[in-house]
Amino acid sequence: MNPWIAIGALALVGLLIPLGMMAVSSLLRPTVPEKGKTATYESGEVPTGGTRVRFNIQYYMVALLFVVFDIETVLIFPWTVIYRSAVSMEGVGLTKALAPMLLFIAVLVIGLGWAWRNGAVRWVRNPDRSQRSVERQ
Amino acid sequence: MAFQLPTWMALGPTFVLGLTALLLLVFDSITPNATSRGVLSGTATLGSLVAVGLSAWYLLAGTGAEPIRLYQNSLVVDTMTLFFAFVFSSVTALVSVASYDYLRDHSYQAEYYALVTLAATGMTLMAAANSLAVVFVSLELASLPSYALVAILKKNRGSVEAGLKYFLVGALSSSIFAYGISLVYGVTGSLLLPEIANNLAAPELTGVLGLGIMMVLGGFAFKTASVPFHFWAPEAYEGAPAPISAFLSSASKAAGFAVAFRVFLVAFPIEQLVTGAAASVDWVLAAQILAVVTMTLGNFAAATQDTVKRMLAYSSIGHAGYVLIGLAALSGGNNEFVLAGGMSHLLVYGFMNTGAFLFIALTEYWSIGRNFEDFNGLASQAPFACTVMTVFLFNLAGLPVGGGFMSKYFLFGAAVGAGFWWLAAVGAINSAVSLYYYSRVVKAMWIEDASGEFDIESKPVGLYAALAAAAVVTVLLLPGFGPVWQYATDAAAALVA
Amino acid sequence: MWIEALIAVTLASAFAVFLAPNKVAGKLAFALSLLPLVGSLWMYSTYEASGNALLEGSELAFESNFEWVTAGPYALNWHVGLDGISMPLVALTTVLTSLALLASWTPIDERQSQFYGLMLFLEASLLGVFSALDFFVWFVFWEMVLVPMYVLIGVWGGPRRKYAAIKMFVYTNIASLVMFIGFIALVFGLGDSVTSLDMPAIAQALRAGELGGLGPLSAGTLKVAAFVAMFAGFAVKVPVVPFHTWLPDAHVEAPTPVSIMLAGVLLKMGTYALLRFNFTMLPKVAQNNAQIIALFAVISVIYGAMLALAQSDLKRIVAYSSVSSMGYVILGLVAYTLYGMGGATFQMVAHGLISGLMFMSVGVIYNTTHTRMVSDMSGLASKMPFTVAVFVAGAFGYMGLPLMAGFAAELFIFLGSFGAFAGSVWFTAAAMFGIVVVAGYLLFAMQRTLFGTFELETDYEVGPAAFHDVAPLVVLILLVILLGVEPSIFYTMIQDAVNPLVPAAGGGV
Amino acid sequence: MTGFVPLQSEPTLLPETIGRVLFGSELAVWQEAIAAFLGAFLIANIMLANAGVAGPWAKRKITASFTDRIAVNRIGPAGLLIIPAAAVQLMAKELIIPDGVDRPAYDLAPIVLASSALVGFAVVPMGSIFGINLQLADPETGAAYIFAAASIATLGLAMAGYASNNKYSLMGGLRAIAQNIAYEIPLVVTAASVILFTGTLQMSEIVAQQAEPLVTVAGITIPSWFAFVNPFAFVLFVVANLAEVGRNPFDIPEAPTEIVAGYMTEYSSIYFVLFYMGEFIHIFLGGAIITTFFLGGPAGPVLPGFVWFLIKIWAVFLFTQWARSAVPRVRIDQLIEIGWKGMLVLSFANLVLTAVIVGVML
Amino acid sequence: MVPVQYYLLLSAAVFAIGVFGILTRRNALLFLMSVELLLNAANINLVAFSNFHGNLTGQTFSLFTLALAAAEVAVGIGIILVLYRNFKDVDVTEATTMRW
Repeated sequence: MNPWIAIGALALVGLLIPLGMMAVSSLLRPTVPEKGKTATYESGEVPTGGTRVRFNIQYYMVALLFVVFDIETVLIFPWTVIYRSAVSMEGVGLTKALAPMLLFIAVLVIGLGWAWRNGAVRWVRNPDRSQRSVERQ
Repeated sequence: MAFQLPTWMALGPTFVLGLTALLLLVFDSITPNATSRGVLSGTATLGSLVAVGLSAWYLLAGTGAEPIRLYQNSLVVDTMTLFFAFVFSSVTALVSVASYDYLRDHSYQAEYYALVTLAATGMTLMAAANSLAVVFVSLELASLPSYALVAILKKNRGSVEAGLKYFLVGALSSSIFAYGISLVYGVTGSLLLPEIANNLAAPELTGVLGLGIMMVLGGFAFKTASVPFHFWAPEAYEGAPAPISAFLSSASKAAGFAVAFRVFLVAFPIEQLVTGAAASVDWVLAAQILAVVTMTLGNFAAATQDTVKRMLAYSSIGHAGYVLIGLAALSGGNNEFVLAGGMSHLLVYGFMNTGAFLFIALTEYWSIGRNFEDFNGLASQAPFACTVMTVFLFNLAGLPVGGGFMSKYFLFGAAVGAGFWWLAAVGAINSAVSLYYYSRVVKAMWIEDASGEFDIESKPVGLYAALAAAAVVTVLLLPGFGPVWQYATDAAAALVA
Repeated sequence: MWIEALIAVTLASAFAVFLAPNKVAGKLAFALSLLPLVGSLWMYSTYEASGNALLEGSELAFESNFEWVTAGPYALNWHVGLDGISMPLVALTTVLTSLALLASWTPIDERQSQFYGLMLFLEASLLGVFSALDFFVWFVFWEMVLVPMYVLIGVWGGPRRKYAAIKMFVYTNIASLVMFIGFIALVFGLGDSVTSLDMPAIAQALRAGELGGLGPLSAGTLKVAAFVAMFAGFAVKVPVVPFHTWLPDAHVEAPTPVSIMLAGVLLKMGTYALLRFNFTMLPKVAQNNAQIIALFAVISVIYGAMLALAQSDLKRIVAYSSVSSMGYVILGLVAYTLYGMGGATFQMVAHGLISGLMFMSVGVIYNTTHTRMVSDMSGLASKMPFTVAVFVAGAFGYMGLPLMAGFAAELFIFLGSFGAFAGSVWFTAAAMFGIVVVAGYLLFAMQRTLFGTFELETDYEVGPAAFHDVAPLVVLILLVILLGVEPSIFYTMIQDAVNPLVPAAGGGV
Repeated sequence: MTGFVPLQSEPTLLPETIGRVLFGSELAVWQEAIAAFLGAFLIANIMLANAGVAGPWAKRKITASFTDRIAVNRIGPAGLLIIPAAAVQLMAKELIIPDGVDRPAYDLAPIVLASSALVGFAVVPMGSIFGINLQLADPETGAAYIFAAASIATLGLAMAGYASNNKYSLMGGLRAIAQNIAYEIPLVVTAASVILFTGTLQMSEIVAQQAEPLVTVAGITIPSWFAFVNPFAFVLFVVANLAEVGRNPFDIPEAPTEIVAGYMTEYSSIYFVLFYMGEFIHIFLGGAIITTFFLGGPAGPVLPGFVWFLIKIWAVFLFTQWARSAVPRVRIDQLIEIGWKGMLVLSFANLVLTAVIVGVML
Repeated sequence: MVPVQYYLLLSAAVFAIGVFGILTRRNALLFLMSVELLLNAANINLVAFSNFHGNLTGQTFSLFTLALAAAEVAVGIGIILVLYRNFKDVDVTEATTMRW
């Protein structure tokens, strides 16, 4: 039996259950429209300004780091799967199985170290570091 | 030789460049606040010079005479690989030296040099790629740092805009390239170039294959700034910091051609696809059309520009058109000659065009304007730099003051020899047009009178050194064209065979 | 090794002058230019060669041949040597350069070191053009000539110098490319029978009829196509009407010494190349189409002369008359007769000297009067009698007065071409009519400007020119007369080199 | 076409068992689908039940015990009837949709969150009870699948935070993303170190390999659960998992004292239920992953496998609740620094060390 | 088993959607998403053909494509961010300090 049929079935069920709960709820619940209810909640105060606030740039830096590193895990995973059999395989051995990945991880770590030292994952920046982005012209 | 280097050392230039990039990042990680321009620029230069030396040594020692196949044949080191590694690392060295001055007040110094050397790593890998997978990965390795480099002047609108446009076209074309690869893979069931050729014997899905090949061609067109993916080039070259323009227009373009030569000749052999009995996918014809359109568009657009940098940018498209002759004249039975013409032109172009852009870098360093008129009378202030620039420009135009003359005429001669005299004729007309716009710069520098005072406070050592080196090599390539041609022919022979 | 030494010394002088301070550049350049001059004279005196450089059985003077680049199946060699055609032109180049340098002292008053350096660089390139026997080496020098010429006109020229310079530059460059494609197509058409771009080898293979087809072109078509391409390419340099339009502009705008070089030597490159390539390598095509080529020549003669007649600028008059004179050369060459070809080659030298003389004297007049307009001046003879006398002598040389070099040359040409074109005498007759026109306009111009009462509105002092201005004129006029009286100085060797080309002399086609 | 049919692990999977009962031994595709659907329904309801017990009741009880209070003791025995009561109460509440929300995303977010947690269970080997193996599917790439499914939740959080048109929600959404992605990599890299031992991504295989005895001390055989084999990885994984499921000390996306309820601020009624329930299922999914990767899956003496499985995931749940009560919340900057500077480096070190040890020991 | 042509059709459709997005949208982020679609179309092909040919080359390569797509996005978003800072917009047609 193809396992993906079962997985698809669970996905379907996983969708149907919330939808079903929503349907039941919509039958049960009252609807009393009122202007005040639909205001944005700001701890009971009158909402000020829009929600599209400017947020810390670090969120973006982290996301960027993640995109790169997460994808690298994609490349690590196949290696972990074959690693044991590769080590014991004729003509491959420990060095040939391990060294490339060590190199790969070393490059990653150098990249991480660089990002670390240059403040990519530092939430609060020292004022003097902002000098670095002053450019000519 | 007393001892034998391990075979993986055949990729020495690539490793050296890659390690240099990592070393630069480590430097920057150790002291992120201190910006020691000398150390950074020196490291990048030294690294690329070592790569130059390695590739030259390998060439001389005949390392690539018998292709060294690595990693299950997905990389191959032959004469062409080393030939282009020499080009890339030379350009990298020149650019690194020149950037010492150009970047004097800029931020992101270490990143800059690291990205340059990383891109160079990708390029050397491109020249060695023998599998479409490696082609794609190395192409991206060369492209991604380039996008960032173009936009590295974060506060400069031109630079950012250039980076954006370069990136957008690049992303688009690389995805088209990937799709093309997937189609080729679908038809042939392999990504290794020789195996693709083997499996082409009876392609059942000719249409799909043709589409795939055209898409792959499109990917190369982007990298080489050829029509139809040339739109980025003028913008990117104009907006980017001038050393980066030099790097992109020389090394990056050469890399695109290197990999295009190998892919098309090895994976899609002419005998099978173009001239064979079951001729189906005439990519040579496509290359012919691209060559003619590219060189004409590039040269005529260059002739109408107001700014020197943009003129050089368009002229670089024109030169891509010339080199495309190397692919376009392939079915004429003079393949070795034609290919070698393209390759040697790329080598010479690497020096002369880099030099020309570095001169632009010098003028930007001096804050001289961008228009032709702004160069008026510059020769009276900076005679050496202007002499050198004149040498580069006349070389680009194909006048015999250096190797540019040789390579261009060898290329045209090869095209004629292959029976494509019309290609050479179109090239000749374009060459004449190019003479017009190149001489405009010469005219401005030497003939026109200065309209105002130049504010030249210093003669930057690094830029001058890079200019001088590029000029000396360019000029020496006229009498010394023999070895270049020899290696280019060897490289081409290995591909054609 | 003498030719290499000649070129190397000239190049080295060029660099030395380039680096010299402005004040001494002129004198230094002149002094250094004497080295190649003496060298070429020495070479002339020890010259020993026979036959045509490109054909079998020739003995070349000062020949040397080294390997340079191997381009695919073709070896490019450094091959230089002199025969009876090139030796006079080499001598002409060195002589004219030295004199032109001398004539530059007065008019060139800024950026001297660059000017004189470029002049010497030009000389080196020209020497290379005339002595190279390998196509690629020849082509390198051929193109190299353009670079100094462009800058010389562009920087030191007249008011419209930029336009003139770029026009010359682009025109001649296109021409070179067309020629290049034509020639290379020929070489590839020869297939395996040649293994180098050596001109003698190619010429001999072509004459032996080993040309095959190339791509879609059959051998016959290829021959004609290549001939046309090469002819068109060289015609621009010569220039032949209708490819001449760059020349008057260049001449008018160029400073006097550059004009001297342009008219005296550069134009000869075109005819020299025509002789070497078209008429030596593809004689059959040339002969089969002799009438058409002769027609071009005659049109050049007449049209050039007519245009000269319509000019009011002295320099323009001389410039257009050059077009006319070069028409004679082509007419003589295409006649394929002993006298025709010999005379044409002799005319190259003679015209080099005479046109140099004319431009130089116009220059001297201009230096003094600051105008070249015929209508502006009259009666110069009373103010600067010596210069005027030389000018008159030169003009008579132009008209082909006996005892002058031009007479001998034109006489040979007419003798050789009369009846050469399938018995048609009309071409020669028409060309002769050109002489009448030349005489007409020169006499007219002289009468207007030189004689009568002096009339010129100018702020400048009009008087006799300086010694260093007049001295080259004297040297030139003496040389012109010497060649007129004793043409055999060059004619013997020319005839020796040309004979193998002429069917009647057993040269065969 | 060979090579891509997954290995059939020995105990028949749940859908097949159902299929055999319903249709016999040879199944057509539609029959398979029906059987799979029934099995999926069963599994989903088991997890829903778990979440239902955990959310309104167990969570409160546990927290109360930690803080020495009494909680939910009014309705039913030990207050257990609070579960249906709360369900009815919440479903019957009015749904308030604030002004300016981005409607499709606002509606989709709770569904995505809830269902993404559910679909992860498709490959979890839950052990058998009454001879029925409660595992829906066992693809070769199970481990990759389960991490993929678990991380879809981040998308739901982002949608909720962005669509709510509320500053708190936006902040919460951003924090949720920053946190999830910061700990995703240590989590996956640590899991990779387990894969180094197993050499397969198939969940049943991973479990099977942990059945081998590791050492026998005084007659007690310690199985080679990876928690014992590689305790370092286990600790890393558990910590990273805490952050993934957003419990203290890593609960800053909700951080009620700072940003009300984070991305859930503007949700009410059934939408809130879905969020709430989804989070709990998510905790159990994390528990299931830990159980499978480090605690020998459903293995255990005497009791049936499924019971052991439940015990283990509830143990993980208990641990999260303990952490919630015992550990103070970190700030966002601390969170990021712990993630990127601590966890990531440690997980890489762990991976390399494991690789070296595995390689040398072989 | 699903015939390989169907996958080809699917990927062609995805590719077409991507191209449509590129041609019609001026928002740089949407452009990026469209490019991702193109790359994923290639991935579909690669995986499908890998299955069809019975070798793993295509699947392996699709992993690389994924990784590169991610790296591309990382660089691209960085550029778009500085674009926004300079031009206050992410409309790709806004940035026109240079003429074409």
